[in-house]
Amino acid sequence: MADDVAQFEEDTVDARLAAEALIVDVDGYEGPLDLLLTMARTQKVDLRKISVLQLAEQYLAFVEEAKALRLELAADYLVMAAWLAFLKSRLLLPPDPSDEGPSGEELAAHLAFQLERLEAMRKCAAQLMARDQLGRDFFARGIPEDVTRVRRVTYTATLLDLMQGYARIRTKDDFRPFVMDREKVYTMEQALDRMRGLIGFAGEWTTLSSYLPEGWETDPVKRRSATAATFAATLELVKRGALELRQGETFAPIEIRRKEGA
Amino acid sequence: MTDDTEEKSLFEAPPMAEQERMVEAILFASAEPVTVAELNGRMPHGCDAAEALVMLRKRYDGRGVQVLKVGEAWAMRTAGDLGFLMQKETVETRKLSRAAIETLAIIAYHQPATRAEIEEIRGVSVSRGTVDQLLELEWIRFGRRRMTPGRPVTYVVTQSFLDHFGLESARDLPGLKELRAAGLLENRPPPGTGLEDEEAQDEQDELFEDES
Amino acid sequence: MTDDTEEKSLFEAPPMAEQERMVEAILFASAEPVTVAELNGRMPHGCDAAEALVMLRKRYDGRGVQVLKVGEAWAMRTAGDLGFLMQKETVETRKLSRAAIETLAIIAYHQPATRAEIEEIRGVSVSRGTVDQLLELEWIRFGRRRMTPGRPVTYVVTQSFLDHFGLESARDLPGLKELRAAGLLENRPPPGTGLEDEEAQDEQDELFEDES
Repeated sequence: MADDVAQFEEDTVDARLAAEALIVDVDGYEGPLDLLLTMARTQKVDLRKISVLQLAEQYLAFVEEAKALRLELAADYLVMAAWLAFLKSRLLLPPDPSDEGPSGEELAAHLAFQLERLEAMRKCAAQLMARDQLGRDFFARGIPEDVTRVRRVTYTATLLDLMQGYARIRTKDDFRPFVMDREKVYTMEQALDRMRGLIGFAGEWTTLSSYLPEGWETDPVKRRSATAATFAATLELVKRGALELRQGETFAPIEIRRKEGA
Repeated sequence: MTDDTEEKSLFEAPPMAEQERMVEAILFASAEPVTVAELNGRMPHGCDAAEALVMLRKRYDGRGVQVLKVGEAWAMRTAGDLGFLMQKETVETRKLSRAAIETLAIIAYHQPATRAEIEEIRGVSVSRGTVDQLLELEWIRFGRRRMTPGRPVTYVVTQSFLDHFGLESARDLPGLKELRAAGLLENRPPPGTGLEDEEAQDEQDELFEDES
Repeated sequence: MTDDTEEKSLFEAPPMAEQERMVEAILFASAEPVTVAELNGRMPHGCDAAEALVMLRKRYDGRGVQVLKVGEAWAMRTAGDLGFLMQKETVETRKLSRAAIETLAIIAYHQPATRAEIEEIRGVSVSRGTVDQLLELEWIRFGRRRMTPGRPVTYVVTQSFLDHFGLESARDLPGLKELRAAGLLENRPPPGTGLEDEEAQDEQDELFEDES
C-alpha cells in the first residue's frame, strides 16, 4: 500500500514534468471533485450515507483504467488519487494512537461534506437559472424616460460686495496712476526744510512737538510720522551744530534751542 | 381577476381582465408605440386588444401613468403634470458681475434713480442686460417716473433686496463715513471738492427730494 | 384623488394619493431600479416615498406590470407569466458556461466569497475569464478584502443580479434557509489544517442577517 502511494507520488511528479505535453483532461468533468460526485451518485444512496471507502476504490480503479488506456490525466486528478489512496489506508488500518493527524473517519466525513456541498451548489445554480429572468421572462420599461438635468443659475452678492462696489464708484475720481500712498507720511526732507526755516526763531528752549507741521498734530498716524521726521531732522541739525537738544528725564518732552553762534 | 384567469383555456380567448393585463405588459415593455393590429397579433388567438385598451385606458385615468394614442398606435407615458419629477434641477450660484453690483449699489444708495443718473455716477453706460438681470432677480423694480423732460423711469430696490441683504430699509445702508471707517474707502475725497460725507448725502437728498 | 389634490399646498407635502402617483411615474419612467432615497429626493419636500410604495405595490398586485423591490431599490417589471408575449423584447444573452453558473451560485449563497473558497467548493481552479464574465455582466462585484493573510478580495452579488433574477434580496435566494440549517454554507476547513475562518462566517452572517 505504501508502495502504491509512492508510486502515485512519482506519477504526480511525472505528470508535472509532462505539463507541457498534451494532457488529456477527463472529458466532461469539472475536476476530480465533480468526477467523485458523479461516482457517488452511482451508489444510489443519500450522500450523507455514502461509503467513502467504496468511493475511493471506485476512483482509484478509474485512474488505473485510464493509465491502462495510456490516457494522461490532468495533475489534479492524480493528486486526488494519491490522497484517496492515503485515505483508504487510513480507513482500513487500525488507528495508530501515536499518530496526531486527523483520523480516517474525520477525513472521510470531510470528503462527504464537500461532495454534499458541491451537489447543493449545483442544485442552487440550477434553481437560480430556472427563475424568471429579466429580459427573458419579465421586462423593464421599453421607453425609459431619462431624468433631464435642468441647470438653473442664480446670482448672489453680499452686503460687503454692495458696499465695496459703492465705495469704488464714490472714490473713482481719486484713482490715479499707482504711486506709494504717502499722504500720511511726513518725510525727513520735508521736516528739514521746515525746521531750517524755523530754527531762527528758536532762541529759547521749546518742545519739539510745537514744531510739528500744521494739520499733522491731531491724526495719531500723521502725528507719529511728523514727530519722527521732525526728530530726525533736529538730530541732523544738531549734528551740523545748528541746534541744541535736551530731555529732562526719560519720556520727558524733548526740547530744542538754536545753538548760539551758529 | 385571479378568479377569471382560472377560466382561461387553450381554446377560448382569455378573459378580458387577462387581456387587459397583456396589453398593459406589452405597452409597458415595448420600445415604441404599438398598433392595435400588432397587439392582436402578439396576444393569443381571439383576443380583442381594442376593447382591452379601452378598459386599460380607463384604469389609468388620473394616475401617474397614462395610456395615450400616438398616431395610429398606443403607448404608455408618465402623466404630463408630473413632468417636473423627470427633471433634476441643479442650481448653480454665481457671483453677480461688478457692473451689476455697482448698478445695484447706486440704485440702493440713490433710489429712486434713473438710468441716466446711474450712468452719470458710474461714469459708464449701463447695459440693458444688467438692469434686466437685477429686475429678474427681483432686487430692483420700477419706481415712479421722474417728472422731468422725457419722464424717465426710475428704479428702486425691493423688499427681496432688503431680505437678501438683511436690511430693514435702504436707509440702513452704511453711509460713506461708515464705509471709510470699515476701511472700504481708502482715499480722501478728491482735493478741492471739500465734500464731506454728510454734505454729499445732503446734496443727493436735495437732488432727489421730491421722490424720497 | 382629485379632491385630495385640491388640498395640495406649497408648504405641506402633497396628499398620499398624489405621492403614489409620483412614485408610479418615476418608477414607470426608469428602466433601472430607483432607491427610496432617490425617490424622496426627486419628490417634493416632505413626501414619504416608502409609504407611497407600499400602496403602489398593492395597487399593482396581480396586474400585467408589477412593483418589485430589488435590494434597496424599487422597479416596475412586467409580470413573469406574460413573458410569452414579449418575444420581440427578449434580449439574447450570452450563454453562461457551467463553471460561470456554479461560480455565480457559490458567490450568491456564500457571499462574501474569496476565489480560494470558490475553488475549495468546486474542487477545481476558477479561471480568470469566468470571474471577469460575471463582473462584466455586473452580477458580481468586489466586496471588502478579507482580513486574513494575503488580504484576499471577496466577491458579492450586485443589485443587477437581484434585478435580473427577480430577487428582493440575497436572503430570498431559493433554499437558502435549508442550506444554512444543513450546515452546507459553513466554511468548514479540511480537518487537521486548523484554519477556522471566523471572519468569513461573521461577514456572511452580516449579509444574510435577518435570515438566521
